[in-house]
Amino acid sequence: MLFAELIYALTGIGLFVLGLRGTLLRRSLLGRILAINICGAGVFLTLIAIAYRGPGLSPDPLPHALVLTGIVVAVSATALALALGRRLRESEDE
Amino acid sequence: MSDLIGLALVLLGLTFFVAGSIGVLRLPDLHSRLHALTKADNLGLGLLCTGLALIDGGVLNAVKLFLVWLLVLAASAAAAHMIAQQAMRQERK
Amino acid sequence: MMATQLWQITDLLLALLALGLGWAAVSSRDLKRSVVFFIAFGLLLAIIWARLRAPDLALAEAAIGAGLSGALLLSALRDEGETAGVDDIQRGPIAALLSLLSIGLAAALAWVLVYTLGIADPVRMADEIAAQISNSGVTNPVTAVLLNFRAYDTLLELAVLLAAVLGILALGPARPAYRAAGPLLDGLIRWLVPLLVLTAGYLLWAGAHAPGGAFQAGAMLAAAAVMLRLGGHPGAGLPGPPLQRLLLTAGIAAFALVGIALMAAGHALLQYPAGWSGVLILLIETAATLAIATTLAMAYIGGRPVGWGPEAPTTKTVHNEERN
Amino acid sequence: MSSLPVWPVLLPLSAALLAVLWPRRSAWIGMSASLATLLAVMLLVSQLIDQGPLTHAIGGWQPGLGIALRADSLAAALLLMSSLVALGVGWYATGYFSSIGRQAQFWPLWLLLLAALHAMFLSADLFNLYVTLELLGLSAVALAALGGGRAAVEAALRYLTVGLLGSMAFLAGVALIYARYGTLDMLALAQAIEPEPAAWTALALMSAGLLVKSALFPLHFWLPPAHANAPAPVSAALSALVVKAAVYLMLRLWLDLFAPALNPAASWLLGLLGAAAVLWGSWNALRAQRLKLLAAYSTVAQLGYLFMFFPLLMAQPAGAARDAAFGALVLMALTHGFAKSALFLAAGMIQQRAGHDRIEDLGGTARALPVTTFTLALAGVALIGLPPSGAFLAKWQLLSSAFALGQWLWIPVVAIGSLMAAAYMFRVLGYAFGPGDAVRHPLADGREEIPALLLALVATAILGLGGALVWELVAPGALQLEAS
Repeated sequence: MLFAELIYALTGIGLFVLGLRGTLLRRSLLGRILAINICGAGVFLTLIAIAYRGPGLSPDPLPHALVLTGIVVAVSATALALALGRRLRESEDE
Repeated sequence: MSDLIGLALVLLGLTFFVAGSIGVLRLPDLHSRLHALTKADNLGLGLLCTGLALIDGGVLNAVKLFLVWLLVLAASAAAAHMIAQQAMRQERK
Repeated sequence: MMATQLWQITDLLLALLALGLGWAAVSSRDLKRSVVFFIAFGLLLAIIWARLRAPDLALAEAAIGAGLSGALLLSALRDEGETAGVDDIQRGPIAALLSLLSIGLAAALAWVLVYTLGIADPVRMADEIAAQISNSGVTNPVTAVLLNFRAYDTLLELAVLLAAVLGILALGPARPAYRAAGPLLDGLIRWLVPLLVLTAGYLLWAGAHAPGGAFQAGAMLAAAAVMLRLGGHPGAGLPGPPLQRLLLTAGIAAFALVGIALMAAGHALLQYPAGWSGVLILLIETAATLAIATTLAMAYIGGRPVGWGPEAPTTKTVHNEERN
Repeated sequence: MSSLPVWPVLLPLSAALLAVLWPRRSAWIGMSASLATLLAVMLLVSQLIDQGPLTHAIGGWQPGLGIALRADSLAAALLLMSSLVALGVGWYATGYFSSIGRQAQFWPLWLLLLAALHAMFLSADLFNLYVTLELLGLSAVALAALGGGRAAVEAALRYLTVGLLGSMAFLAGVALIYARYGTLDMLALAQAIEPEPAAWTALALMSAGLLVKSALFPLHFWLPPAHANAPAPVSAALSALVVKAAVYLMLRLWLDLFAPALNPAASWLLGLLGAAAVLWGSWNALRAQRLKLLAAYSTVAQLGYLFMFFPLLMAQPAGAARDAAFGALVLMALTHGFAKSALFLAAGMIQQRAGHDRIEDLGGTARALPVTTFTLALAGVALIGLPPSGAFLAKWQLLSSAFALGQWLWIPVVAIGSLMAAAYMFRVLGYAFGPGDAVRHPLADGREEIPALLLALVATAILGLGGALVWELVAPGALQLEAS
């Protein structure tokens, strides 16, 4: 087990839990969206950490592709959530 | 030899970044903070890019690094201008 | 020896900084601060991707994770106006209990992960991908996975993007435009937009053999659109609605048409014939780049542009069933 | 290699594109695609009956490196249900959404949702499942918000955040599986997974994510507002199909993939939560003031029954008894799918005609909308579990398995749950048949009433009388991924 792999994988877990807790504790939509994104980033970091195989070997490209997919999915969800939030505010003003 | 000079330039560049960051934290008002940040970062990045180009040695990468510096320069000038403008608008209110 | 230790110190610093920024973003009561911390977190993540030898991700994260998400969040903050700012974060015994549970969960997950990495085989899929990459039509392994080995995931991912933007379009008209930019910003935009388009073209082309590809290129184009909109162009440089519809669907359409054509020729879905992989991948990626760029740009605009096809009645006059 | 598994995904997906391109023709495109999809599913089922499970390796790559689609009998049964329900719901929607603008908003999202569902039923790859979950989630949220009203948007937002958290937990489990076993292909994983911390933790994470999405008590809080405030065709699809998708994945994980790594006792937790869901959901349905809210709480309760099957299935060795219980579970899920979609469509009908869906003010509905009221009654028969509905057979089998295994606890729950279901359905019918003039605009156009009625008939009569066929299709070999 490599030092870097271990450190970043554990950091990923930390971010995952941090995001989870934040989503449950925050009240505002924007804060929740941020927290969910951090939560996802934690999972991504763990995946990329286990793909890393040291300076001599090229890393495992499969998790890289998965995380790239995940990043795009995350931004889609963020955009939809923010648009829903805006619609909600407008309907409160009406 | 060029490696050593390059390294020295990189380190010098980094001290400018540190100075700029301290400036942002310590200076009293927005305008002087902006001044510290943009001046120090632009100069710091210039030194950093030059240093990296020397260490790398290739011409193509040197051109790329120069372009990076140019882009950041343009962006930070525009950003600083807009922040200052907005601040002035708010002060006038 | 010295170098190893330096790397370890760097890793520790980056990891701690990531945790610190993540913490600051989720626990700051001031939402403006949260968003700024989040953008910084995204940029730091891009550095970490580069450190872990994932340059494709570093590009995508900087452009999408930090850049576009950041732009979306900042616009949302602006829309909320003066009321935005302070978030009510739950406190008290429930929050304390939740924090305690979080610590327990993190510890349990960490133990399982360390234990698992101790016994797992670190080769995983890497060798098989390396063995087959010469048959994939490209030499960048990440592109090979995204556009060939697991192209079906990418197809469905484009559908996710489409679903999100259709949902946004259904919610209402576009956000009001920004006021026209001053001469300085205008000059910068004039200068940057062509550069971004050029970079997008390069990334699309380079994706076959170097870091880059449809997603990074699409994000660059979308960034150009965001710049244009911020500079006071309400349409963000997009073409008219009929063409927008075509562009939104272009990525999935290219996938589907190539897939169906290949099946008609007796292949499996998306089984590229030998020698054709490179060309077909570039074709699909070009269409996907345009689709991704249009989708992200329209998501940023945040609603139906003027002249977007048959209008649904507004909320006030809708069916009875929607009034509760 | 069969190319049939591709079409149930590709047809609705391509149609979604066409519906975006030709918004004025979207209803026509959508209905043609729904018919074509049903046809493709029927071909798939007939080939499956002849040849056993079908596989399609996408890109021609071997699974693991690539992604395979796989249609076994469980997947086929659910595909059949979803394409039939989709046809009924789509037919109804052509009349329900009055303006072309609404139609043009509904159809592309609806077709994407259908593609996501079918992709999920057919996927044999864990990460691909994550992508289908997200596609399903985002299109469902967008559809739920189509009403645009305050309550609908608020419910959709909560639905979205909860769903995203669920997906993240699922993805974390997938990451752990890949870290340990080095593959995402479910056939290979079924061989490789062992009883060890990585497998247990991954299952816990993925199950937590899926339980949120399948709204198992006490994680059901998001479901009633989202399902009750969406436009009626969307509510029907959400309740009948979308929550079922998460239950389907739970089945795959617990009974197929992780079965060798599990202690059967772990499934008691699911069973107990299921029992609580039956009681809690039924109680709230009984107290609901609005018909659509009643239908949504009834979904919470009916999902509970499905989870009560888990401890029964896990406690039995492979064999005829277990196959029978499994067949009953599938029959229960199918019956609920048809009955609940019919109930929501009928409720939408009443809401449109009466201007509201307050149960106590529904007097006179039976006179003005006889076919719709009959549909309500038929759906009620299936939800209560009276003969000849499919649910009757399923509950019967549930009880007899519980007797045989000595798991006495489930017996009173089934009895009480059924009585409560009878109470809440008869309450609605009582008001509907009572005096009053709730519905002032009698029906001019019959096409909206027919699909709901047909769906209810499938639930009550066809699945009940033809239950044996479902059994035969589903039972043998459905639970042996590794053996096939």
